[in-house]
Amino acid sequence: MITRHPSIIMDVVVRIMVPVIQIFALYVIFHGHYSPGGGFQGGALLAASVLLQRVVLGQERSQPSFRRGLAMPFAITGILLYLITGLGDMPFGGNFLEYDMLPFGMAPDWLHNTGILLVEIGIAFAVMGALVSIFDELVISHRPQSQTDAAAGTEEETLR
Amino acid sequence: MPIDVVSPTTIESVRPLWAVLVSLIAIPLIVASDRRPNLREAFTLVAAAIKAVLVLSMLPWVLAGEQAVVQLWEISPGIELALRVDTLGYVFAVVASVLWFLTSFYSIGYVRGAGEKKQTRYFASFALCLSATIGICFSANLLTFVVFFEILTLATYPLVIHKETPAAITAARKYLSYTLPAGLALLLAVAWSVSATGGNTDFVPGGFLGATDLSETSLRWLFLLFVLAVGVKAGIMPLHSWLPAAMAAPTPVSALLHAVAVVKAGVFGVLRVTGYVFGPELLREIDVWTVLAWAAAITLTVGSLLALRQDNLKRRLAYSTVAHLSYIVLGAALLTSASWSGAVMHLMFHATMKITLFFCAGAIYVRAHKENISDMHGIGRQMPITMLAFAVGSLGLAGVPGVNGFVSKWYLAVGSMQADQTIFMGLLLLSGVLNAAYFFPIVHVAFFRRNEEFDRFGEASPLMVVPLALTAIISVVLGVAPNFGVHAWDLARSISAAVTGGTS
Amino acid sequence: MSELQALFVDRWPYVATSVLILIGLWGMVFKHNLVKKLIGMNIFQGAIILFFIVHAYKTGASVPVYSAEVGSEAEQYMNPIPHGLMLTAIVVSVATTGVALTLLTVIHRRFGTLEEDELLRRLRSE
Amino acid sequence: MESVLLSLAAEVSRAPRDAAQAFGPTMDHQAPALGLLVVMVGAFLVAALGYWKRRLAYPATLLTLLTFLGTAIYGLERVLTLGPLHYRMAGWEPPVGIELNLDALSAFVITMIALVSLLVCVYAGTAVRRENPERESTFYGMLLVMLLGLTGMVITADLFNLYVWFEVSSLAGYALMAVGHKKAPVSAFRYLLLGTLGASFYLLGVGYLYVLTGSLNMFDVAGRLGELQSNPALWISVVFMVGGLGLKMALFPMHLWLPDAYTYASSTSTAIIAPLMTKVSAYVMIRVLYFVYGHEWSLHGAGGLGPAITWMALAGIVVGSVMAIAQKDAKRMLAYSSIAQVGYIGVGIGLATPLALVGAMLHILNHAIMKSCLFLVTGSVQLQADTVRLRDYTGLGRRMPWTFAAFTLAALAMVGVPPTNGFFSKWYLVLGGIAAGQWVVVVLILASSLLTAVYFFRVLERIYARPAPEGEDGAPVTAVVDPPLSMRAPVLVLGVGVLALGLANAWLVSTILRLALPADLPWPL
Repeated sequence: MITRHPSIIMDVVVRIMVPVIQIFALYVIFHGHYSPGGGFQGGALLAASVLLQRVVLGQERSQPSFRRGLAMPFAITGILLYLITGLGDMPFGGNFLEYDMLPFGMAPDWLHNTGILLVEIGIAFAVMGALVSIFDELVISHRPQSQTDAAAGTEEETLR
Repeated sequence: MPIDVVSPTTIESVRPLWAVLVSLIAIPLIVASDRRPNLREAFTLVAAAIKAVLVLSMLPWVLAGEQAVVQLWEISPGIELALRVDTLGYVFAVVASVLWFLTSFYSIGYVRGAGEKKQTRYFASFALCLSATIGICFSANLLTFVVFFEILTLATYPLVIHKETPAAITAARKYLSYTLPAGLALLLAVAWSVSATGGNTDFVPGGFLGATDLSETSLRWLFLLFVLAVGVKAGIMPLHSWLPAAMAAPTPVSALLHAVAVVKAGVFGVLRVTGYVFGPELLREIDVWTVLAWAAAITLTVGSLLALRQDNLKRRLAYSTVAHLSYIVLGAALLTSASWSGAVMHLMFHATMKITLFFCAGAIYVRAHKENISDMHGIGRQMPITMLAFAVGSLGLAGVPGVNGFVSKWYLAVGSMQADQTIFMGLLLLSGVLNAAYFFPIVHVAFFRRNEEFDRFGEASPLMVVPLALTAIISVVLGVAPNFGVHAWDLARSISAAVTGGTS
Repeated sequence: MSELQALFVDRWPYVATSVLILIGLWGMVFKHNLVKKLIGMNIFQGAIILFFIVHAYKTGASVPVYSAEVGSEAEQYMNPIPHGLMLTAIVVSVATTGVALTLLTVIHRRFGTLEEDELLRRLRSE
Repeated sequence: MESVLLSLAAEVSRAPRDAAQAFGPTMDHQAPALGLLVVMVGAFLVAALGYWKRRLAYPATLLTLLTFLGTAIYGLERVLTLGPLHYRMAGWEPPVGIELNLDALSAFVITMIALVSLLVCVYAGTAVRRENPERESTFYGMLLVMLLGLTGMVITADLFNLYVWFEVSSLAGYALMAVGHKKAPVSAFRYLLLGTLGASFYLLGVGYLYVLTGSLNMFDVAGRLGELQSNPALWISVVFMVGGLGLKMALFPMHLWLPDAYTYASSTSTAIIAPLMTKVSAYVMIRVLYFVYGHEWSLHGAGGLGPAITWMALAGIVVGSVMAIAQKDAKRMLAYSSIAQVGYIGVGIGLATPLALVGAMLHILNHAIMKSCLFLVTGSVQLQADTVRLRDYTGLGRRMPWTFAAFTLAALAMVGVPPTNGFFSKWYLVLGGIAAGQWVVVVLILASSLLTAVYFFRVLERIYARPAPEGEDGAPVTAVVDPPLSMRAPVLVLGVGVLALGLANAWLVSTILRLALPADLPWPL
């Protein structure tokens, strides 16, 4: 579906852009809890950095920097992180996602910041993994259908 | 013997519940023994015997004015699924359960003799019908009544469609297209009553709707709905035409269900509605009893006339049933003590006579494969017992003294005099003549015409002949001594005393 | 100023979102290409997102991020809640679009077309 | 039986209605969130385990749903004992934070979701393995995500959050519906467009409401509507919301997406989507109209939507039934009958009397049970006999006796024969209609069940009273038998459930649904 553009200018631009985007993504993720930003946006930016390579360099040449099979594990790890943080406080009397109750032995405001950071990282991973896998599945259209549905599957998980 | 109106005492007992459940419990056993017909029939017979014994065992209570009550659980907030054995319900229950026992023997002979298929389904549906019928008898309130009434509607469907011929399928469709709307009318009527009374719809002799604040117009509509609802099964014209069509069913079905259980459930419904829901006073006040009485009077006349025209024996019997059901409806509608006694007695007595006739028709069909009267010349010489029983039934239905039909008709006639409605008495007499006109020719051709074709096959199997002889004998015995056995006479008079407040 | 004028002058953002909603609906109903229908749906969703955002706007207020210069008066900031909500709504609409595109690729692979008329013809001939 | 009921009733009456919650580390206080979290974790586990080893997906799903049912029943029991439970997500106080609200109504609907999904899932174990084995883990993942969305919709007390759950469940639903018949993706896409349209209209309604009240919490909004009732914008908001929800609920004339979607989806997907998706939308409609806007305004008063909803629903009943009569495809017939049955719920909502509302709530459960049973039967026939045409159902009653015994029970319930549960839904609707004095509506409700009778008795007649086609040697053309126990058992449980729910309906109504009524519609009997 997508053909590679054999242009050295594009290649070089991508090489410069990708680290910048990724650094920015991390910035967005880490600032999510007290300024605009957060896991969704950061995750989308991370995914964009991968997708840029996919689009410009082509499927094959972009594999080394982020292999296709990595997308799902990324998403799963992200959700796992989110769930552990969210549920982790419940045995200690908190509500779901009430980080103040996490048993980390920190001051409450620090706990709060740490908790939300963990959640944001989780979300970022999940969003990135999901978006990349959707792209991969959509692009490779001549595969068994099950894969396409799997792509649809991961999307909703990002919503959580 | 003077009848005192005693206020009934209530006793807690699960016996009525078992009477309902016994045939229900038999169903899985019947279905499970699909491959072993003898075992299957044994289950049917045992269930029928237990049911009859259970019902008969409650007779002393009923005679003593005690009502057995079973309160199950609520099926709608404030309304319980409850059974109560009052006298009227008991009368119907006795008829249905005892005749089921006889019909079970007859059925076995019939389905084997006629080589019917899917006998398991047949016996299972039959058992379900009987559970529903006994449930109708013992229903303590309107909602319980609706539940069993609709179960009966649906349980009869497989029996009507049993032969699976195009005619049977058409008949079954016709049956549903009459009874399902009737069920909906009943639902609406009951829902209306429930919202008028606030939930308590227990049957009370003399009615309970009088105590509500429904306007006269509403009450008239409500009565119309009730009559439409139960009138279909009771075969009131013009709601009757499913009944002749349903003769497509095997004869035992016609015999028990279309002469006793199903149609009598409709008539029983009429009795319940007029006597126990509205009550004579209220009906006189809102002045609708004449409508019902005229509908019944027209039905019993026209039904008899139509019966004259039928050549098919079962169809003739069906129209005769339509007419005789309306005797009962007329008795109920006249609201006098004698007419109520007559109606209740006719509920029982018509059953014994008409089932005899149907049994005979079935025996002829199984033995000689004849359905039309014009083909039955001389059959009385080959099947003397059968045709003698037939003659007894015919005499009874025509109202000849000595058979029980006379007793109930007598009371109905007295009732119409009590109500100052001579015209109804005239119609009753006319219908009696018509009964004679359509039954006696059958007896005549059976005994006094000759047909070489029938020279040698004799009676049907004893499984069929014994029941039909028994029902004929019962008819005669009750004609001579109406109080014999289950005290039918006393029961009928105590019911009418409770409902109408007078004695007869 | 008449009421109608007031509607268009004072509340023009609402009018604009309504127009966008209608454009989106028009696309969903009258376009025959399934992708164009999808784009119509996206316009529709976008219009609703704009509707929320427009409501949050206050003339002269700052972005809803605390800063000492602006002060601690709530009046000085725009309402952050619609922005937060719409962030989620955008994610939802992205996900919907994703599922829709997936379906469209499957449809295209099976029936070889995304034009509705042609698709219906091929469906009927199945 | 009776003594148990009595003691339960006594317990309920003793419980303080609005129990002051002691927020502490107790299970009681976590009860509202438990079901949601169980499904959430379960969906993740199934996706992750299924990604790792496909065979693990099914047991994980079953375990999740069992736990879900446990938590749902626990939540219901807690609500009946303690009164409505509220839960603050992440500890934020409403109206800022998202609140979960477990009251009798939501606990009832969640229990229904858990019950139906568990039974369908038991069935799915074998069915999916035979229908499309390579997609097993995806299927179960989607299934749980959909259930998660539905549970969220039921339990949240935040109008916007509801939209998010709405879309979560819908998206998973689209994915589930796209699998099946070859045409399934097309109908799924159409459903997606219309479903998104519905959700967007709902969101627009929420937008108006937010502009008017500045709040999204249902209780908060309900409290602030007092002086706004004459504002036309409020009317616009309720119309948008009802329109959007009506679309998802397939309320006539917004039902057009439904027949294709149900017909072409795989039988297992249909069996889970058909009973749940439209019902939960109906629940949300009850929630919004009765608990947020208040029926006095929205249905009777200036809002005045009651008659409109009632008549749309009645039209749906008639049109759905007539269309069902005309169908030759079993699944399509059931799909149209769903439109009709949703109409009964709509009538109950529109009449706005306590009894009619109870009828609608009861029918949410009742119809879910009947319809999943019926769809599972068509699924079994599809797997065993490879057909969905009604013509080919001829004589199957003898070959698949157990399956069709359940079918018969469910069909009778659809027609409304006592003592099945369908009769009692109608019973309460009729009582409610009489209380409202709406005689025309009452008569139409009853008359429409005749139409239902027409198409179900036609099928029953075909199944039982006609001989199966036979080959030349007199042997059956295909040797069709009942499916294996794992597929038969859920169908039978549902079939018996139809009866059990009918007999126990008064218990349901007086212990649960009576408490689920809004405070301004007190129980009359």
